[in-house]
Amino acid sequence: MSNDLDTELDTDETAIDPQETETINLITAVNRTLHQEMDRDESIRLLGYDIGPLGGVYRGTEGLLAEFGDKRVIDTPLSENGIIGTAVGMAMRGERPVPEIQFMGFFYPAFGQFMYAVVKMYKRTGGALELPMTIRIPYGGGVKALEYHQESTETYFIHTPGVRVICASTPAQTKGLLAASIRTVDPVIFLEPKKIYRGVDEPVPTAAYTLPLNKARIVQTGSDVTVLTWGAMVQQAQAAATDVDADVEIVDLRSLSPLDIETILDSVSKTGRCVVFHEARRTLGLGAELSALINEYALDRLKAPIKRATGYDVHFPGHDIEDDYLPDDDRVRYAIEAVMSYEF
Amino acid sequence: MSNDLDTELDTDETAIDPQETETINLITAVNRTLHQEMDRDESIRLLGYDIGPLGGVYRGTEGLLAEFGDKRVIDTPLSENGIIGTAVGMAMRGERPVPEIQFMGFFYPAFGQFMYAVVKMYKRTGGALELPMTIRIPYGGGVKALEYHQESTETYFIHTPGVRVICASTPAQTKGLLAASIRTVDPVIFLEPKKIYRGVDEPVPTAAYTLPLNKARIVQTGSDVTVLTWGAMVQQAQAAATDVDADVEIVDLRSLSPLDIETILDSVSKTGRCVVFHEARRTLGLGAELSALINEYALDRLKAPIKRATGYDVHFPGHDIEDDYLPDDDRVRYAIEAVMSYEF
Amino acid sequence: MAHEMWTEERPPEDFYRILDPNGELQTDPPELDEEELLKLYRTFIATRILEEKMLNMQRSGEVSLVARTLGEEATPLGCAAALQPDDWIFYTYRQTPALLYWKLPMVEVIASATGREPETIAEQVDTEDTPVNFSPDYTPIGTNVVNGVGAAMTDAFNDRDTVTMVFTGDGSTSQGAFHDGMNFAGVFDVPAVIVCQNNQWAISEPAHRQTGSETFAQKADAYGLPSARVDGNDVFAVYETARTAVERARSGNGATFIECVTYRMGAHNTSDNPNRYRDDSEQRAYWEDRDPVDRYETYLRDQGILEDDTEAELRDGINDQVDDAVERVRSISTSEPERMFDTILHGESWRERHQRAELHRELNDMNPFVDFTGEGFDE
Amino acid sequence: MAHEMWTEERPPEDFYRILDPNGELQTDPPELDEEELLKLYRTFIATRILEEKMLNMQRSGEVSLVARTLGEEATPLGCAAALQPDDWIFYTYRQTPALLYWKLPMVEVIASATGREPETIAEQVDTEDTPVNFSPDYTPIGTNVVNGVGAAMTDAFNDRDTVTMVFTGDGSTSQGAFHDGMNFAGVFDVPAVIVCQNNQWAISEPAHRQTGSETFAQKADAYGLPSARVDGNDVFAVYETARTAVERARSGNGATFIECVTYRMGAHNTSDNPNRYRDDSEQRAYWEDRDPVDRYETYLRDQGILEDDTEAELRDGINDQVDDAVERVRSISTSEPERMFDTILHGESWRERHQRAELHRELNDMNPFVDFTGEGFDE
Ligand SMILES: Cc1ncc(C[n+]2csc(CCOP(=O)(O)OP(=O)(O)O)c2C)c(N)n1
Ligand SMILES: Cc1ncc(C[n+]2csc(CCOP(=O)(O)OP(=O)(O)O)c2C)c(N)n1
Ligand SMILES: [Mg+2]
Ligand SMILES: [Mg+2]
Repeated sequence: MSNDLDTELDTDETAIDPQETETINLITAVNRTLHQEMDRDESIRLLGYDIGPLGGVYRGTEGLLAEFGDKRVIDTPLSENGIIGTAVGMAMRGERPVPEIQFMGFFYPAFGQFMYAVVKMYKRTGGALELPMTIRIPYGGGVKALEYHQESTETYFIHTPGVRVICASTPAQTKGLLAASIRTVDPVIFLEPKKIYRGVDEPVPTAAYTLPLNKARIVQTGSDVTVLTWGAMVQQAQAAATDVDADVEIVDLRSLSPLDIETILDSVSKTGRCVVFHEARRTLGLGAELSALINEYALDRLKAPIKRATGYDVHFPGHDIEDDYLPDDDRVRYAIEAVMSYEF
Repeated sequence: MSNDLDTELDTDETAIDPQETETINLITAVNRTLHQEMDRDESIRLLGYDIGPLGGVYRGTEGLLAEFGDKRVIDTPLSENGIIGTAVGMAMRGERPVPEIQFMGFFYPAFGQFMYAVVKMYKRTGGALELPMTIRIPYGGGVKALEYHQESTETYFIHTPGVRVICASTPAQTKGLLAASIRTVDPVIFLEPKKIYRGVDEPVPTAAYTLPLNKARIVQTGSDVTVLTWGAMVQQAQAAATDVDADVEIVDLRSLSPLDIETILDSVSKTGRCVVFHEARRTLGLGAELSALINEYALDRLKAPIKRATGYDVHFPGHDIEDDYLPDDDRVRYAIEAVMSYEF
Repeated sequence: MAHEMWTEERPPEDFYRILDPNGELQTDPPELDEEELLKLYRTFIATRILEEKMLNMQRSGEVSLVARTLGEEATPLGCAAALQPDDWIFYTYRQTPALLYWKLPMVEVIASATGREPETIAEQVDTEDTPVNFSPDYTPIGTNVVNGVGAAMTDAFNDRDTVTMVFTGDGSTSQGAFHDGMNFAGVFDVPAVIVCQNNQWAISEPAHRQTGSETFAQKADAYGLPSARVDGNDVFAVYETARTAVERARSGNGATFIECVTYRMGAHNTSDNPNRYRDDSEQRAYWEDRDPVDRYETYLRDQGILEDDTEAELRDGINDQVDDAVERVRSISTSEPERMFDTILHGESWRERHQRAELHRELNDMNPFVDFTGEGFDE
Repeated sequence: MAHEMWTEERPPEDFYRILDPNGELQTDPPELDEEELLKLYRTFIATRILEEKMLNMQRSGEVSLVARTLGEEATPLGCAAALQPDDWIFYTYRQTPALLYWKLPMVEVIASATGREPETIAEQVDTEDTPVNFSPDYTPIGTNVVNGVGAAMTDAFNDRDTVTMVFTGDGSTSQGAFHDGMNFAGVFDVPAVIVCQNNQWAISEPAHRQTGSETFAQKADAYGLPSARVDGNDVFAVYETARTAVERARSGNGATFIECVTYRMGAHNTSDNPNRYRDDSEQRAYWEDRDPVDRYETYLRDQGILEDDTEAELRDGINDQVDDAVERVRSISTSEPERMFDTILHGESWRERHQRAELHRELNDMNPFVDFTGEGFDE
C-alpha cells in the first residue's frame, strides 16, 4: 500500500505556492499536467486513439508524442474495451497507465473491462494487486456535436464501487486534481468538462502540485441556500448566484465518488436549503443520491425541498434544441428561487 | 404505432379471470409465459447461450427448443453484445426477439449495443422504427454463486432513457408482466429475481394474461409507513411487516423505469414515513431516486427521514459473508423501526 | 516543439481489378447496359456535387458536420448497385453514393447533417420509401455490423431471399461489435454482405495501427467466411465482387466479407485537420492518379457512352436537384424543444409529463420548480 | 416432451502430434530429462487427485463450485511447462495443472473454490511467491486475454524478455474481449502466447455453435498472428509448440496463437449436468481412448522411466500433500463480515465508515438506521 496515499488524498491546498503562474485554459492545464507527471514518473503511459500525431481531438496530448516517444504515448486500435483492458494489464504490472476515452459516450463498449477488471482487481486479489490508472474522459454537452458526443453519464461510474470519480471545474483545479489522480493508487475516472476546455483562463501555478481527492471545495460561502455542483456548472452557478435575492453557498464536489458527505451535510445543515445542479439526466443522476443523503441525515434542518436543476430524462437532443436541454444559470436560478420561496 | 399499447400498459388487473390456475414457481411461470407467447406470435424468437438443449441454466426455456425448433429458440455464440445486437437487428425487421442474458453480471459486455442500439433506435429514427424486444435477465444474490452471478445493478438501466425496466415479485406477477413486456412496443429489461425462482409457489391462471407495465402494486395497505420495494424483497418486506409495531404499507414497484410516481407519492403522503428496500448498492441505487422524488414533492408530509435498507457500497462479497451483505427482513424491520421512532 | 507524423504504408495492390487507373479494361467488364452505366456515372457526380455543396453549407454554418466520401465513391456505389429492391443497407456516414443510388432524397441526406432532432426531419420531410431499405445512420462505429447481421438472421430463419449489406470502415474492424457481427454471420450462414471500406485512415490512425494483419480481407478467415479483396476505386471490380457475394447470399450460401481498398482523400470530417498527422503530398498524387471517377469517366468517354453535352446536361440536372434539396432543407424549421421528450417510450409517464411541463414553463419564463406537491402546475 | 440434444462434430485431427493415443512416438520427443518428464507426470496425477478431492468436498458442501480439467490436462500442463521463471500466466478456471506445475500451493487452489472473501484467503494462507507469476483468477470470460496482452505490452515497451501466457476457452473466443486482446497483440508485437484450450464445449454449447471457422487456430489470421494447432491431449506436442512460441515471444518476434484440441470429459462444473444436452456415449469412448494421462503414462512405462513403485510412492506423496492442503483449508475461518468493505478503495470515506458502522450494529442487534444527523452512532 502506498505510503503517500493520504498525502494525495488530503493535500493541504493552502500550501500550494502560486509564486509562478501562467494563465491557461482547462485543456492546456490537462496537457501541462500530463507533461509534468510523465517527466516525473516513467511508469506513466498514455493510451488512446488519436492521441499521438494528432495530439487528441481536443489537443490534450499535443506535443507529448514528440517529447516522450511512441512507447509512452500509444496510439491504439479503435477499441475502447481494448484500451481499458490493456491499460489494466499495464497497471497489473506496476505501471501507471492514463488511457483516454475520446468522448464519454464511447466508453460503453469498454463497460466489460470497466466492471470486470478496473473496479474489481484490487478486491479480487484480496488487496495484493493495486490498480493505479487514470481514465481521462471529456464529458458533457454544449458543443453541438453528434450523438454520443455530449453525454454526462457519470452515474454509471458513481454507482460502481472500486473507482474514484473526479471532476475538475477550472484550469487550476484540473492541474492539481489530475496530478493527484495519476499519483493515487486507486483507479480514477477523471472527468473533463469539455465545454469549458477553452474560453475560461485562469492563473495556474507552473510548478507541479496536487489537490485533495477527497474534499469538496467551497467556491463561495453563503447562508441561505447551498448549490451542490461540479464541472462546467460551477461557473454557471456563480453567475446565477449574483443574480438572485439570496446568499448562495456553492460547493464544487470535485470527488463525485466517494462523496465528501461531511462538507455537504455541514453546508446544508447551515443553510437549510439545497439545490443540486448537474448536466446529467435527473433520474438517478447524482442529484438523487445527494438529495437522499441530506434527507437521511439532515431532514430536520431542511427549510424547503431539495430541487434538482438538471438535464431531463431524455436522450441528448439535436443541436437545434440542445440549449433547451442543458441546465444553465437560468435553470439553477429558478431552482434557487423556488427553494427560497418555499414555506412549510 | 401499436394500437393496443395502452391496453398492455394499463391492463385492468381485476379483470383477470383466475378460473383455472396451476400452482407453480417463478421460473415455471417464465417458462409457461414464453411458451404461450411464442404460440400466439410467430415473430417471437428467443436468443441466448445455453437456452436450447440445456433449457437455460435455470431451466427457464426448458422444452421450448423441442416445441418451436432452432429457428425460434436460438443458441448463440458466447457473446452478450452479439446477442443483444442481433436481437436489435431482428426487432428492426419487425420481429419480437426475447434475448436472455444468463446473469445480470454478464450484461456488461453488451453495454455498447444497449446504449447505442436498444435504447436509441426509436429516437434515432424519429419514431419511424419501433424496437419491441424483451431482454430477460436473472438478477440478485442469495444463491452463493461466483462473482458477477449475484449482481443487482438495475441502476445502469434505470438511469438510461428509452427502455422500460420491469421486475416481477411472484409467479403470477411474472406471468402477466412478462407477457405484457413481450407485447409492448418498447424495449424492456425484464428482471427475474432468481433467488425466488423456486421455493415460492402460488396459483397462477393457466390462460394468458397481461399485467400493467405502468402501475405499482399495493401489496398491503397500511397507515404508518410505506415500504417501497420490488422483486425478491417483497416477500421479505411482508415478513418484516408482521413483526413490527407499525401498520406497514408495502408497494411493489413492478416498473422500475418509468416509475409510477403517483402511487408512490400517494402512499407516502398518506403514511408520512418511507423506507426503501432493495438489494442494490445504496449509492445511486433506485432508493436514491425514490427518496429524492418524495423530498421534492411531499416533503411537508414527511414525519421522518426516508431510510434506505439496501446493500452496501461494496462488491458483492464472498459466500461466507454474503448473508451479511444482503438486505433481509431484519434490515428492513430496523429501518421501519427507525423511521417510526423518529421525532422532529 | 517537434511534431510527429505517421508514415503511411501502401497496402498491397494484388487485388481484383477490372478497370485500371487509366480507365482501361484489364478483363471483361460487368454486364451493365448503357443506362445502368450512366446511372453509376450520375451517382458519382451527384455525390461530388452534393458533398461539395454540403461542405459549403458547413462552412457557412448551415449544416454542422460533414464527412465526405471523396475518392472512395466507387466502393459504396459499386456495392450498392449490386443489390436488388427490397434488400437492406446498414451504413455508416461515408456511403453517400449508396444512398443516392437507391434514391434516398437529397433533402434527407442534407437534413440529417444539420443535427436537427430526428422527429423534426421525419415530420417535415416527406420520407419516401426507397427501393432498397436503409437502416438509420448511427454514429457509434461497429454497432451497425451486429444489427445488420441480426436483420439478416431473420431473413435466413424466414427463408426470405432478401440480402443485407453492411458497411464498415477499416478502423471499425477493431471494435468488439465487428467481431460479434462477423462471428454471428458465420455461425448462422446469414444472407449478408459485409463490406470493409478500407480508406486506410480512422480519423488520425493509419490502417497499419488498427491491425497486425496484412489485409482486412483475411479477417474473414476467423469466422469461416469467404472474402474478397478488390480495388475499391474501380467501380467495376467492386460491383462484380459485390454481385457475386450478393448472389451467394441470396441463394442461401451465406455471408461474404469484402475489403475494398481505397483512400480517404480529405479530412475525416469537417472538424478534422489531417495536416496535423499525415504528410500526404506524396500519397495524394498517388491516389489522385487512381481516382475512381476519373478512370470511370475516361472509360465511358472511350466507349462513347459519355459526351461533353451529356455530361453538362447531367451536371445541370444534378445542380438543380441539389439546389432544390437545399431549399427544402432551408425551409425546415428548427425543432420544438418539447420534441426531445418524443419517441423515447410509448405512453406518457408521470416523469415525462412533469418534465415536459417544467420545460414548457422555463421556455415561458415561469419557474419550473414550484411544484412542491407533485400535482403539477396550474400555470 | 421431446428433448433435443446437440449432435457433436469431431474436429479435424490433422494437427501436430508427437505422442499418439497409444503412447507411441510419431516423431522425436522434446528434449526433456527424466526429472522433467516425471515432473510432468507428477503434475498430471496431482491434478487428478486434487480435483477428485475437491469434487468430493463440493459434494459434501465444503467447497462451493468445482470446474475440472479432466481429460484436458495436457494442454495447460504442456503450455505452462514451456515457460521460465518470472514469466506470467493469465488463466481461467480450467488450468489446474498449470497452477500446480508452477507450485501454486494447493491450499490456495482449494481455498479459492470455497468462495471465501478474497482477503480472508490472502490473510490466512501464506501465499508464497511462485516462480512464474499468476494473474488472479477471474470469472468473466475473455477479460484475461486483454489484460494479459496489456501486461505483455509493458514487457515489449520496456524491452524485457518476460513472456506472458494467456489461456482462453473455445467459447470465450466469441467475446469482444478476445478480439481486442488478439488485435492489440498483433499490432504491438507483444511477447505473449495465447492458448485456446478447445475442449469443444462452452457449458452446453458445442464449438461448432461458437464459430463458422473450421479451426480456432485460423482465427489468428485476422490479427496477423502466427498460429499452431495441436493435439491438446498430447503433452509433448503441446509442450513443443508452446516452447517454440515462447521462444519466439522471448526473442522479440511477437505473439503466437495456439489451438489445443481436447475434450471436456466431464460437466462444465459441478452445477452442470451434461446429460441434458449431449449424448456422449459414443464421444466418451472415443476421447477416453485419447486420454492425455494414459498415453503419457504408457510412454513413460515403455521408456522405463515410470515403474509401479515410483507411481505408488508419488501418489502417496500427492495424497499427503492434498490432505495437508485440505486440513489447512479447513482451518481457515470464515471472513469477518466487515471484510466486504476492505480493499475497495484506499483511505476511508464517510460512506465507508458509516456503512461499516451500520453493519457492525446490525451484527450486534443494534438498529443501524438511527443516525439522523450524520454524526454516526455512539453505540
Ligand atoms: C464506439 C465509437 N468509438 C469512437 C468513435 C469516434 N469515431 C468516429 S469515426 C471514427 C473513425 C472510424 O474509422 P473507420 O472505421 O476507418 O471509418 P472512416 O471514418 O475511415 O470511414 C472514430 C474513432 C465512434 N464514433 N464510435
Ligand atoms: C462475460 C461472461 N459471459 C458468460 C459467462 C458464463 N460462463 C462461464 S464459463 C462459460 C463457458 C466458457 O466456455 P469456454 O470458453 O469454452 O471455456 P470452458 O469452460 O470450456 O473451459 C460461460 C458461458 C461468463 N463467465 N462471463
Ligand atoms: Mg477508415
Ligand atoms: Mg470450452
